[in-house]
Amino acid sequence: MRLYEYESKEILKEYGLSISRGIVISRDHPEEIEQQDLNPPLVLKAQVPVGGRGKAGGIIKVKNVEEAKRQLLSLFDKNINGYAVQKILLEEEILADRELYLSLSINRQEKSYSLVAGALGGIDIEEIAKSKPDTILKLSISPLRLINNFDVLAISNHLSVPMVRIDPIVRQLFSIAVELDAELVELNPFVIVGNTSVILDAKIIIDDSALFRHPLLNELPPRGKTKEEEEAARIGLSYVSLNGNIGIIGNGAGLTMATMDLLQSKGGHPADFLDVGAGAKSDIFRKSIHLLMKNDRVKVIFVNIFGGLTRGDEVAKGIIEALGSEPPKKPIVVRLAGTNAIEGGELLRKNGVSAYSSPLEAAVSAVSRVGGTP
Amino acid sequence: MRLYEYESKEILKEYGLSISRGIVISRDHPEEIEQQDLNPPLVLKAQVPVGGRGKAGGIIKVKNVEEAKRQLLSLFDKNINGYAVQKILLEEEILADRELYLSLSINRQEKSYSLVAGALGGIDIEEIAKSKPDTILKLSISPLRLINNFDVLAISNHLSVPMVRIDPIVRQLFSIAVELDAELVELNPFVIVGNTSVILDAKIIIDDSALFRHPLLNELPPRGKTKEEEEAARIGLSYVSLNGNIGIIGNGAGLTMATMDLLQSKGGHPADFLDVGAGAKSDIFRKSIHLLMKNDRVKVIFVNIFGGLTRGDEVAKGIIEALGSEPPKKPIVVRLAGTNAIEGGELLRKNGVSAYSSPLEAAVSAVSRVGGTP
Amino acid sequence: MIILHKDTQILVQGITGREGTFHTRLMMESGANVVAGVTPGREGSSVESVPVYNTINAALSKHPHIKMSVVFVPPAQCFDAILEAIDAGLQWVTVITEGIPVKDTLWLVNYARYKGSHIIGPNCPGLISPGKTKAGIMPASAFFPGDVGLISRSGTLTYEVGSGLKENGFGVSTAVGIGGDPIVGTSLLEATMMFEADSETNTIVVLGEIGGDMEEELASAIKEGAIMKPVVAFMAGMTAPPDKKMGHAGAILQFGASSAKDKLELLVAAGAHPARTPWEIPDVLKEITQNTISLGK
Amino acid sequence: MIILHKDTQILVQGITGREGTFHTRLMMESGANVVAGVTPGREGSSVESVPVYNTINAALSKHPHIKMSVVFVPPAQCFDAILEAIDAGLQWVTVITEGIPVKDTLWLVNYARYKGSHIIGPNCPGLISPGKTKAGIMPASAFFPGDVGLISRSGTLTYEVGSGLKENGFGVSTAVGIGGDPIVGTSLLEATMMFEADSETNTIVVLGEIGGDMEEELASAIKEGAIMKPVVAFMAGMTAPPDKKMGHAGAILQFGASSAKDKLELLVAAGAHPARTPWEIPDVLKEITQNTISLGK
Repeated sequence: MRLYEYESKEILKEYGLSISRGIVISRDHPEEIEQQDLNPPLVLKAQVPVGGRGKAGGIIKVKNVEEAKRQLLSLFDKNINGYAVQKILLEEEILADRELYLSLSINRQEKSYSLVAGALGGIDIEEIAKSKPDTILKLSISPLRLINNFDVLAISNHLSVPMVRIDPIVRQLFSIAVELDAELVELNPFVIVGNTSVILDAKIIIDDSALFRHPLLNELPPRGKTKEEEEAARIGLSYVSLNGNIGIIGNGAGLTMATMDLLQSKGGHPADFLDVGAGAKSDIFRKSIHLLMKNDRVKVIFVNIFGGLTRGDEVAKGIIEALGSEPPKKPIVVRLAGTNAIEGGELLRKNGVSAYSSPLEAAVSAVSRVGGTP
Repeated sequence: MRLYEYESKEILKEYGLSISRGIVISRDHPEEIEQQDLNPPLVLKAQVPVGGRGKAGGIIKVKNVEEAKRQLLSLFDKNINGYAVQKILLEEEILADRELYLSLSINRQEKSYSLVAGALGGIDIEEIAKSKPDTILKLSISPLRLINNFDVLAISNHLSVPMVRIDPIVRQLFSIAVELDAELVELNPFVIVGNTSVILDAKIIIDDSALFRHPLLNELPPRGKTKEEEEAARIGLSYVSLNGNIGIIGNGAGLTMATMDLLQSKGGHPADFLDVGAGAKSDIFRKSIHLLMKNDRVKVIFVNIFGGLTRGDEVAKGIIEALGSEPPKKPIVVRLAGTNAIEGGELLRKNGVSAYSSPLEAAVSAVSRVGGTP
Repeated sequence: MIILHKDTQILVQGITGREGTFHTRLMMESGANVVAGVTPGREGSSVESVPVYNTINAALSKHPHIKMSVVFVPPAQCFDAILEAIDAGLQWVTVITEGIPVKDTLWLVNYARYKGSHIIGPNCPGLISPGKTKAGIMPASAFFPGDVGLISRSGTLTYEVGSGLKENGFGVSTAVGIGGDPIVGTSLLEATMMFEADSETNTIVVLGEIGGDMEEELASAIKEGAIMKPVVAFMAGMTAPPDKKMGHAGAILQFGASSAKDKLELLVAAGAHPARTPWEIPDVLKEITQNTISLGK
Repeated sequence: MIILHKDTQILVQGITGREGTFHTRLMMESGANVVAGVTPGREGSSVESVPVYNTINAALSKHPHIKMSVVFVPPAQCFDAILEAIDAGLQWVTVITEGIPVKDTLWLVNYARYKGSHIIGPNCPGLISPGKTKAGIMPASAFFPGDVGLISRSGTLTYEVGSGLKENGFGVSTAVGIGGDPIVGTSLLEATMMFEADSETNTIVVLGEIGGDMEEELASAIKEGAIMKPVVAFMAGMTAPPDKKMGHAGAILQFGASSAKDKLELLVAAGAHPARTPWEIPDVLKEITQNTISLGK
């Protein structure tokens, strides 16, 4: 789960790090801006769980409070890279000669933590890593150990920031990552102003699998891009919105992705990725069908199941329950194989739904229903 | 550094573990017993940094306070395995059906921590390990990890003590060992009384090399067996009292031990082990000679130096400074080899001290001076 | 076959749980030599006539030849369970559980290396050597014995492909699911190297997906000549959008990482045979087999 | 010779300290190829014309072939310094420093194993291959080149024995001090095995002492035939009282552990040749050499 900037900064503050002064204003209560006691110049920052908001107009610098009030409402009206703006962070603008970068993340390749320091902060680190690799220092740190002096020293040397200034930041970065199960803690940028370092922007991504250990974080609302994503998250489905018009339900992430790829290769356009997981019962299928039925973008529903733990008869039961006595609002194409596929297929046919055993035939059928050219 | 029982128990209490109620009474202030508000029966325990005090009469059970007062002074007069009794711990006696054993120590062989649980506590663990090995469970725990549930479960099963009761003890044992750099934390015995576990006796040995990290422990007075040992500790020498009459000064632990062995093989009896360490200057030799001069048990002093970092001229200078203008109260036999041995030997001879280059000849000479038969 | 022999002694952690009990029965039906189970507090009972112990060490004292543990315990208890298996000296720990915090896996995978133990998974279906043995949850009916080594980052897709092979007359020596998490104990390359060394495996099928760079690592090894057997590769997620987790915690196309298309192209450039969909794999294998036969003539 | 070759590149940690500077000079005078030093904050300076860097990685970027670090930093900084050397991928870390907390060493020795690095010491004099190279503080004048492999838990005693060998016409291939602490990175057995495999070593001299059970481990290996070269053994501490640390943190005769006498008897029973004092060792070697010659006839 990617935390919003203001949530990330609250955590940094709890860990004793300095952040810019500011207040958070909700979409529904723009009058909250009246409570500010900040010193101009100020900056308005749209709180969206996605990168590149600066380029998308999500950051607005203002000279005074009056200007901030004017810009506030127009920023709430914007759509930033697909996300509506629910909250805006109004902060004092901090000017510094040098903007620096620091992050701690999990390195899949080396099976370690990666501590990355960049002498040029404030911009996309991957781009800098390509264009000016010398400005980036990457340390690989085994999870069996903690941060040590020599790590901090290497960063101090690389960024030309005294040990005493950088040491607490590096150590707290590590503490946050370990204690909160963060996949990424990124400070970009942070600046050195006199004797203190101030973090201007921060991004924390918490491991979804570890949320059970962090009740406060676990209670934060889901932050999907679309209404369906938020609803799917509440049902507990693994769901991603896509731009096409064929709704997909699969079991297993690999099979569901392969189904997307298959549809595309037959000229279709997936409207979603929906993985019911292993051993799903009929109620999960019923809810999944309901979700796609409600989605106006979806013109046909394609269910592709290879039964292992998942039983074909449960798939069929769920579909039949979802359809109810009414004729289906949208065509449903089902492909069943594996455990109890035959029983499931018969059950479906009795209820007027045809089931394929070949995924290719099923895919061609689904694409043809939306007028695609297979 | 081996902590006294009452010091160890203070630490256990800080870590939230239950110990018997009691007070500590100093040798110089036996009236401190008046401050007690304990419930009889009671037990008086001599605080000595050595095992086997029970057999040596260091533990006295009493029915009431009057009896405790009577026994207190007689216990202060005792010598427990070579140690004078400086403090006595007066405690409420706790009776329980089963006495249990638990310890955490550093396992040299496996390069790990050893967690040992014994179903028969209160007695010498090594003896039990030989006579009733089935009552002992020994777990080897890598220093790269912490105590986990399965470790505690194994101990819970072995001791037939519920997880909830044993879990805090095992985890705190580990915390104490790691946080205080303990070589050994031993609870022997602890008992289960109703819903709580109470530790009746405890022994903690702190790694001498780690005392710099623990200022409070580092300030505790040295706890040598003899006056010389305490004085040597203050000078910073590596010194052990022995029962013989030939005082030994060597450089390097191995060479000094080998010198002891050599003297013994020639019929002599070492009065001490004194290792000046590597690269000692003249003042260390001067202080070492002074220490042995003051020791009435020492009849002859044998200095055996192979110079590497240690220079023969520094050895000679130290000896000459120690002797001063007076003729030596005790004969000194010196063997010098290695760095600047020739210079040192000449310097000594000029000042009337003969220096050998052969350690065997020197040893024979030293033994003959105390009337030994080489 | 790789990793297990027909008679390798297997232990099941979490054997008294619903999944543990169910799959212990299926594993034994598939030939697995399950000799012990572990569930704390349940020592003395038995599941499918397999004795249950409180701890792995207690199980080992009765069954000293256990080589692998199969872990079915819930995510929150997995750290403890896997560490127990590693510290008990088991050579293999196959972790079926999905949803283990990645921090736990990261630590355990490194600790296992230090202890000389190997983790398969987590979030994986385990492995099956059809007709011989099985450790995990793969449906035995989807596989037929043969000479194809099958490696996958995904569970259901493995069954789908195994089943497709079977329908087309191909069998597998071993099918192994390495797991869908960001950090897994056994990589695609490590599994491929085991098949390369296995005398009963003649071709290798790799089912990769977006996320991480195990496929890139495999491509480098093929390019360097470390793998001489023919490799057929399919990459799931050609149409996956960036920065979204596609079901698997590890299936996420991040900025700077290779897309499924990039991965497949790298593998093909290194000499692997591409399959555009999982259902094409039997055809690709037929082509390879024919070429091999005609070369053999 | 073991561990180092004549030209092995060596780095000195704590090179700008008094001991570090002094011994860097002596090491180089003994042939050591010291190519870099590390002292945080002193990058850009040089010691005995050896360039100084802030970190080991900085040194490695200029001198990528460094194989060993020799550590002269104070005990409180050693944990950091040794960990840095291990994580930088150095194969050997020779730790001269005395007084490192045993908890630190315990952790580091295990971590080194996981990283594939080897610690010698701590609290050791390092090693010397006379006339070729030296890493540590052994006085070069005490040793002469030859075919005796010398292993010791004690510094000064090593010089004493080396000197005695030299006076009696014996030289050493390598003399290595493994350190006097309770936990050391390289055991007596590990050092002995290296000499066993070394073509330039014909006999092995082991200077053991009370404390721990490295000598027992060595005796078992000799008994099992893992060491075929003649081993001469001396054990210091025959007259040491129980439960007292004899200078070395690790030299303590604890209840239940073997005495020096026990250790020597075990080694002799396994086939080693005993020396009752360090000064007898040349005589024992002469006897072995004569027997070998007469057998050779």
